[in-house]
Amino acid sequence: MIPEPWAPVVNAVIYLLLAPVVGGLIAGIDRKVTARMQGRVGPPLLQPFYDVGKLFEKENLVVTTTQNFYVLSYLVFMAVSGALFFSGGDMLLVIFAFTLSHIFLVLGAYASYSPYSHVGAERELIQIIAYEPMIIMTAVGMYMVTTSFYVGTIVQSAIPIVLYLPGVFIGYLIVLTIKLRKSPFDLSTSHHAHQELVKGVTTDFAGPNLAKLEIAHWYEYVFLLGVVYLFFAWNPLLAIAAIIIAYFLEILIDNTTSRVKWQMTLRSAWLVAGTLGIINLGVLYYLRMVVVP
Amino acid sequence: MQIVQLLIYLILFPLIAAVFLLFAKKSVERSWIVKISALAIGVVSLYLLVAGFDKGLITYTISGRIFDLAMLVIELVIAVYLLWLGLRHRKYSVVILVLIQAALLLWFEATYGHTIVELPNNLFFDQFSIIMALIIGIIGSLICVYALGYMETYHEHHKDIADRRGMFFFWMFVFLSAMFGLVFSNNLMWILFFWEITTFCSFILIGYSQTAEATNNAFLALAMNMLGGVAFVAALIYITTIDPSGRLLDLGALINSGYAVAIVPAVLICFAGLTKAAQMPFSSWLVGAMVAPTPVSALLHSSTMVKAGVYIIVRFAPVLTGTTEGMMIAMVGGVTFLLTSCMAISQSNAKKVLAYSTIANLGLVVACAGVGTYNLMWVAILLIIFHAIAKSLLFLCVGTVEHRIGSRDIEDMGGLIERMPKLAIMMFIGMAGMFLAPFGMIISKWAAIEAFIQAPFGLIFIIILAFGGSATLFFWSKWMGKIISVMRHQENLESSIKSEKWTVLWILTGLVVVVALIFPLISSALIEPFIMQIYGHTTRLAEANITIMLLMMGLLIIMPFSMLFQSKTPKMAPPYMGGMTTEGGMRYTGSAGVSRNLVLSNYYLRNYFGEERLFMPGTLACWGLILIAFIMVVGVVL
Amino acid sequence: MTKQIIVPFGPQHPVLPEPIHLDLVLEDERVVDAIPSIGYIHRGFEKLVEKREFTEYVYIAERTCGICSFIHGATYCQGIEQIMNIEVPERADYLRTIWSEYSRLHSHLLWLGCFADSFGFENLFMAAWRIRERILDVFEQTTGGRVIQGSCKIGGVRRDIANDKLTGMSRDLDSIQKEIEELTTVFLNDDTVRHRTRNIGVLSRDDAYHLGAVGPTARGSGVAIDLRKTGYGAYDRLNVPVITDSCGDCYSRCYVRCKELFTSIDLIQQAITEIPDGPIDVKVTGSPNGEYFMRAEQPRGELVHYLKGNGTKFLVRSRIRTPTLTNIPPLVKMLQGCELADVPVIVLSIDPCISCTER
Amino acid sequence: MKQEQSIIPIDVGQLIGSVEQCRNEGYRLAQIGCTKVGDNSFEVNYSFDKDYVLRNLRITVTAETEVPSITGMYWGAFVYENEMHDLFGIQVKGINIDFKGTFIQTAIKYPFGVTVTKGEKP
Amino acid sequence: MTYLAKSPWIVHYDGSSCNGCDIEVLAALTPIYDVERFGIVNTGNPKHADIFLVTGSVNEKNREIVKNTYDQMPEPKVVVAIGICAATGGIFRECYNVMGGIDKVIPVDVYVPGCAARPESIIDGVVQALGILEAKRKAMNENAGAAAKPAGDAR
Amino acid sequence: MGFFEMTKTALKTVLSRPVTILYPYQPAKKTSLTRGHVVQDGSKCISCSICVKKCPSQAILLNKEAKTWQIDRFRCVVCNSCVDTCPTRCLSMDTQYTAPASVQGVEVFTITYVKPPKPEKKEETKE
Ligand code: SF4
Ligand code: SF4
Ligand code: SF4
Ligand code: SF4
Ligand code: SF4
Ligand code: SF4
Ligand code: SF4
Ligand code: SF4
Repeated sequence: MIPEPWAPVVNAVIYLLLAPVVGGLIAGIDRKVTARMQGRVGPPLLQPFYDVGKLFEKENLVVTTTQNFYVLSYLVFMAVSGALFFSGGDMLLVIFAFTLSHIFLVLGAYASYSPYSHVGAERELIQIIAYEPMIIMTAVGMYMVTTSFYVGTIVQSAIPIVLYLPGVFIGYLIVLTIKLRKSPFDLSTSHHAHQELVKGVTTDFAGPNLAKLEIAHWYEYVFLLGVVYLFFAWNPLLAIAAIIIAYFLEILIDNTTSRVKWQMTLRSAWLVAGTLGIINLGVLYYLRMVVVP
Repeated sequence: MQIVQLLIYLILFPLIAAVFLLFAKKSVERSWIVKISALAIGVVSLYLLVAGFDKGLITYTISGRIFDLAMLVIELVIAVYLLWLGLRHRKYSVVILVLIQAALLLWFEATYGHTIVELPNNLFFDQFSIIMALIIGIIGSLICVYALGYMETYHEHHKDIADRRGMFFFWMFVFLSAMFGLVFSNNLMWILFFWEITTFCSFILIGYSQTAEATNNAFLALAMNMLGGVAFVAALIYITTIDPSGRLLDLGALINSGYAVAIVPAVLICFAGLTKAAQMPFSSWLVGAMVAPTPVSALLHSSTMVKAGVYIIVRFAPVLTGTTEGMMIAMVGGVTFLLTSCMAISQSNAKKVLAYSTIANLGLVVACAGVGTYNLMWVAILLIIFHAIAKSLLFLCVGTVEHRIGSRDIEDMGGLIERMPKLAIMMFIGMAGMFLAPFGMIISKWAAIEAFIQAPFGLIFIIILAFGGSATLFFWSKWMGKIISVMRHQENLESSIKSEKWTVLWILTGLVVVVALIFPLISSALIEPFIMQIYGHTTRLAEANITIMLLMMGLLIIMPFSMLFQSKTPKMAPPYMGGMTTEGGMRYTGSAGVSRNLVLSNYYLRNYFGEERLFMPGTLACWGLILIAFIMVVGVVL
Repeated sequence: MTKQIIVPFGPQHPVLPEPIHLDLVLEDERVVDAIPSIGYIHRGFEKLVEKREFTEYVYIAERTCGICSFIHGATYCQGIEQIMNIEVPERADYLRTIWSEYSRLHSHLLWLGCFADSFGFENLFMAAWRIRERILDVFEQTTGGRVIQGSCKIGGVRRDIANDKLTGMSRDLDSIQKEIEELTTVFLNDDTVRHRTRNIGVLSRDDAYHLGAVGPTARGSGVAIDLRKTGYGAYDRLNVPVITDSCGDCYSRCYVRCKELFTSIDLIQQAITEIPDGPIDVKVTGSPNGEYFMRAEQPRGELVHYLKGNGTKFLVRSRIRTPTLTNIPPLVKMLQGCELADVPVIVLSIDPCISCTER
Repeated sequence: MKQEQSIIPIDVGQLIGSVEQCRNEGYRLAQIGCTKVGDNSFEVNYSFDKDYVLRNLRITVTAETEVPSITGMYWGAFVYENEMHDLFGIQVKGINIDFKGTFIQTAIKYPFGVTVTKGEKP
Repeated sequence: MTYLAKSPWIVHYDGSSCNGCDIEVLAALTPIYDVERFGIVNTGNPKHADIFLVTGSVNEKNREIVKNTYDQMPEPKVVVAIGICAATGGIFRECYNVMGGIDKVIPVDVYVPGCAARPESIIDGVVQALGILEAKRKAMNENAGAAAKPAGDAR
Repeated sequence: MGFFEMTKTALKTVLSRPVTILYPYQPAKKTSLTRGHVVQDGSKCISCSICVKKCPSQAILLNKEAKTWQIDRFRCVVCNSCVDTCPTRCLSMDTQYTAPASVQGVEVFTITYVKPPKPEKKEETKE
């Protein structure tokens, strides 16, 4: 399964080093494109890096020192889950580590006992439960197509996964919308001001802590888009194109919808998971279990 | 020492201790008896592990005609007592059930009493029994020790409740004895006997406070468990009608006798298991049982007695594998898991949350056992272990907190990290054990997904797991969030907690972590041989993944130390309040000049996940599934 | 057993560019209680009438609010003119009307933007404000100020608009109208927008009337009050349709404002066609003696300037009752039982202008 | 063009009755406003509108007079009545939502209770 | 290399302004002016902000709010008073409830005159504030290097 | 279909040029009427004080002895009132707004106007 013993480790290290750069660039492009969609010039491409640099220059203002711990854990486990993913690890394990990191974020928000963080944390949790089933189904779907949970194996499979998993792919795009904190699902925090929750989960983080959150987001972007890659893994060029298109689509959706409420988020995410996801997997399952043997 | 002696010792010793406790009037005496017996039981269970883990299945013969008789007598005495109680409290459903069961038993004894030959193997023992024995022996005795302190405070708080602690500990130890009996018995008649004893203990202990609510809930639990009991008796009758010699009353023999013979009793007994494990149509009794003192909830209603329900289903899993009946039972478990996980979201009573979570996890075990492939069995057993430890820790933590803050409502546990830091950390670990990687339950969930995907119709369960799992995530996280939120100006309430409680809590906390660390060892030493012996092949987790899990665990353990290396003391500021001035941390002057305290409660989403919404559909669905299973069985009979 | 969350909503809050405070009491996200608290902007400038001559007070009246500054100025002037029985030249009336309607355009566009922002539709906010800049350009070209125009005075207006400029404005409006059409389609037809506005903050017709709702808040509930119908300024010579809708929810209020954008454009076009040539002001002598309740239709509804003079240069009382003040009781009713996420939407749906509310 | 309006002076005692009559005739409350007209003497105008006709009930009170609240008939009147109290110091009895002097907080109490002439600071 | 000047995040509070200046602040965010070109983001949250934009004057009720908001901003931070109301109380200076400019409550670093201040003017003001922000950062670092002074005494 | 009503607009905008004025690299929007700041021509001021009286925010201070006319730009609401009322038209409105500053201050203009010798009117202007 693992050809050269060091390849996974190398991949993981490359991810750990490069993902923030790539993620930051993605964020920069995102802001630029968004601005253009609004008829604005927008910030410089490297703006996200300036922002994070700036935040590290600032004072670390906290409500409670435990926040630092949660934020650091969030960052570390986000990096770990991404590194696991890029080293070809078990998808399920990656997902669990991913969830773990988010729980730390939520806990960080809870820790401050502030009304806005608190509501943000609750909403973040609602978001997590909204996308979690779909993300597990994504892993399961990949397994059904490639008979492996290992990213390393999936990525080497010559099967055009997306053709087998169209429903799951659409479901995953919804997960992506939620995870990229894009409208209509930017419930718990948003990149824009003017939200009823101020900044939701991130309200009571400042300076370096906020910077760490931002870096964690970058790690997250790269990981999430890495999953998109898996769907098209049989053709790397196509996969890159798919990532670009998918991301552009996300920006477009962000710019053409209003934020929905949590009920709607939960309902639509579960509905998609419960219909498209299940039907897609069901058909596959049927084919695999009943037709093939 | 011979293993059989250990088994008998484990069954009888608690009984003896119980009798002593009944007569110990002073609390010092009681305290010593409990502690010493707990130690003795714990040590012997451990010794059993050392002595027996490599032995495989062993059976023993206890020449037991006299036992049988004694059992019958005790059962009848209990029946009479219950009849009397039932009539007194006008619980006619109980009366009817008692009558039916007693009638069936008597008729059974009359008809087959003479035809049944003495079974060669009354007692048996394999790795699964060791696991169960360890849970009962270690966790059970820890809880008993904990109960010493707990009951003392309990009676200080509730002056109106009659202090019947002697009786309390008596039944606790009787229960331990019955549990050991249950897991060591190979004779179905014996199993039934111990089964009924646990039901009875549970009934008595739920009703401990003798309030109206407690009594009602005790009767509810009794009625539902008796329903299972009736099914159990029916199974025995069916078995003996097939083979009047009663050779099939041997558990092992029955299981090995094949689908045609075993499926009917299997379904009946599994039905009994469902009632005991509080699966969906019967889930309400366990929720109601939360009125019992917390050690009871921890012992009977999460880590052991309800586990007897799934224990028996796991035992019968080989019969169920691949059958529609098995599928139906698994579905009951699945539906229960999904719905009770969701319902837990809507609860703010900590014990109810724990109860729902318990039901959910038992549901998962049932689902695994019902489908019954070898890797699912592996998962089922793993689940039983992890759940027992983490859940008993949580129950005991909640009990302790309740005594300090006078409430078992999660909303009142805000800022526990400030008020009771150590306890909060324990609860944190306990909860992490329930739903976070890389702790126990998530390992099981992971393995379950990987196992289900290879099982027939496993997809259904994966989907259930995906949705139910996320619901689990929600209610645990928000509770966790509650206890770790830092509200300033809180005083520490921890100092008055007794040292014996601390010991128990620390041990359990340690167990949660340690077992997650050494589970590969447990798996290879106990679970895998057991599965191997039944199925001929077994599961193993990939090495690489285990390493990664261990690394994550290591990280998790190190992370908190990062707090020691904060370079500068950061500047503190009050939370963002829209610019409002807060005094003393959490007060502010709001509209109309009213001074308000900041209150932050969790979400309960009652409109979506409330009991009112989900209970009925779940009950109907599960009755439907059970009915299908029964219809199939009737088909077999005819 | 209730599990409540208390959220001190505002006064410093990004969704509220102007400070008010709400003590939100939530269960999950459902608002069970929303008690407003105002007074963060109270300056007390009504009392400045005792220190400023009534002619200078125009500048203060204009600064009641930066959004429909012009209408405040004009209403004040008209009130004084009524007391002093000044007949304003017709061209001045028309110019006032044209500027008033531009104010309404600018205000409604601004509101649409803020409203879009309240439900997290940033692009729509940007789009609305993009169009709004074109209106502000007209203001700057004709009055020299973007938001505080300062072009009204007692007895007329301070600046004329050349006729060819008027034709240019008319042409410009045609293209603005197209952009507005595109914009309002999104507000009225987009599903995600409708999800956030339909059946949210419902105000029944009865409540709207008796709680004193005015402007689009009232008209969205089917109460046809539009003070332009009283015919001040040049409105008596123009055709003013009153837009109403009967649902009484946020969508209806949005609908009314969207449609009013078109009526405003239409009114300006009418006025530009009909405007007569002539002087733009008359000379004012003497001081006001008497009292008058001058009422006008602001973008947010009925505005009352109560003015009382005693024959000196200093008024006895200027009492400004602004639409938002009277829309607060309906707002309190609307907020009951909504969701947290709806709070900003509902609050904005009355188009609150706190600065004028508190003066 | 003059807008139709009338001012009807009434006694404090008649207030409730007259307001009730307005309500019954289908008037809506347009505003309540005070004016200081002399030392410790205030005019309070209750303005009602129906079909663009403004009817003003006027009572003249002192700061000590207890004015009954009309929130029983017009629920929304509380904003004006609180304002009346906070800015003028007029006591209003029985407001449904009584902010108890915190509706509008001012640096000086009842600022409109005093008259200032040009130049001097209040 | 300083990032502070490249990523000034703002929080805006409306003291007791007439809205004129507020909407101009908002307008500065919109396409025609687009202050995001300079990396300026309207965070709406003092804890994330570097620059505090205040419009309007301070009065009885909002001076606490202004102060709290300022206090919740992490150092280094600057205050820009927008419009003459925020500078001196402006045309409302003499009102009984107006205490005067923002500097009555918190230290102001840049005053942007105008009534209402034009968006261009606001941009100029913010740009000018960036220099001060940078100077404050230097001072802060030196302070931190020199002696562990209690935080928040930059005033 | 009510979904994605905005899509067309968004796509159109993304393909067209941004409307942003690149201030300060491009000049600010301005018109000939734009009210920027008041300037005084000291050579024409007759120290009549009308502007002082008519200024609604009392931004102007006239010191007849020192012969200075000063304006506080942090008080001036740029309302044009003084410009409108000045009898000698020595005040005018420049279209350039006042620059932001870190310290407030007043701007002082010296009055250089010398009264043309018209002996009879001398005393009255002083009042
Ligand atoms: S904490 Fe409350 S419920 Fe628990 S024992 Fe004490 S009084 Fe009873
Ligand atoms: S409501 Fe008042 S302040 Fe607001 S825009 Fe209208 S007139 Fe101006
Ligand atoms: S009913 Fe309401 S939520 Fe549903 S589509 Fe229509 S407007 Fe949207
Ligand atoms: S006319 Fe009004 S009330 Fe009727 S459906 Fe349309 S919006 Fe609703
Ligand atoms: S609603 Fe009020 S604060 Fe918001 S933009 Fe409009 S006028 Fe400004
Ligand atoms: S400076 Fe002028 S425009 Fe700005 S808030 Fe003050 S009065 Fe309004
Ligand atoms: S422009 Fe207006 S405020 Fe400024 S000095 Fe002249 S009169 Fe005064
Ligand atoms: S500037 Fe004009 S108005 Fe002012 S004092 Fe000089 S001449 Fe008179």
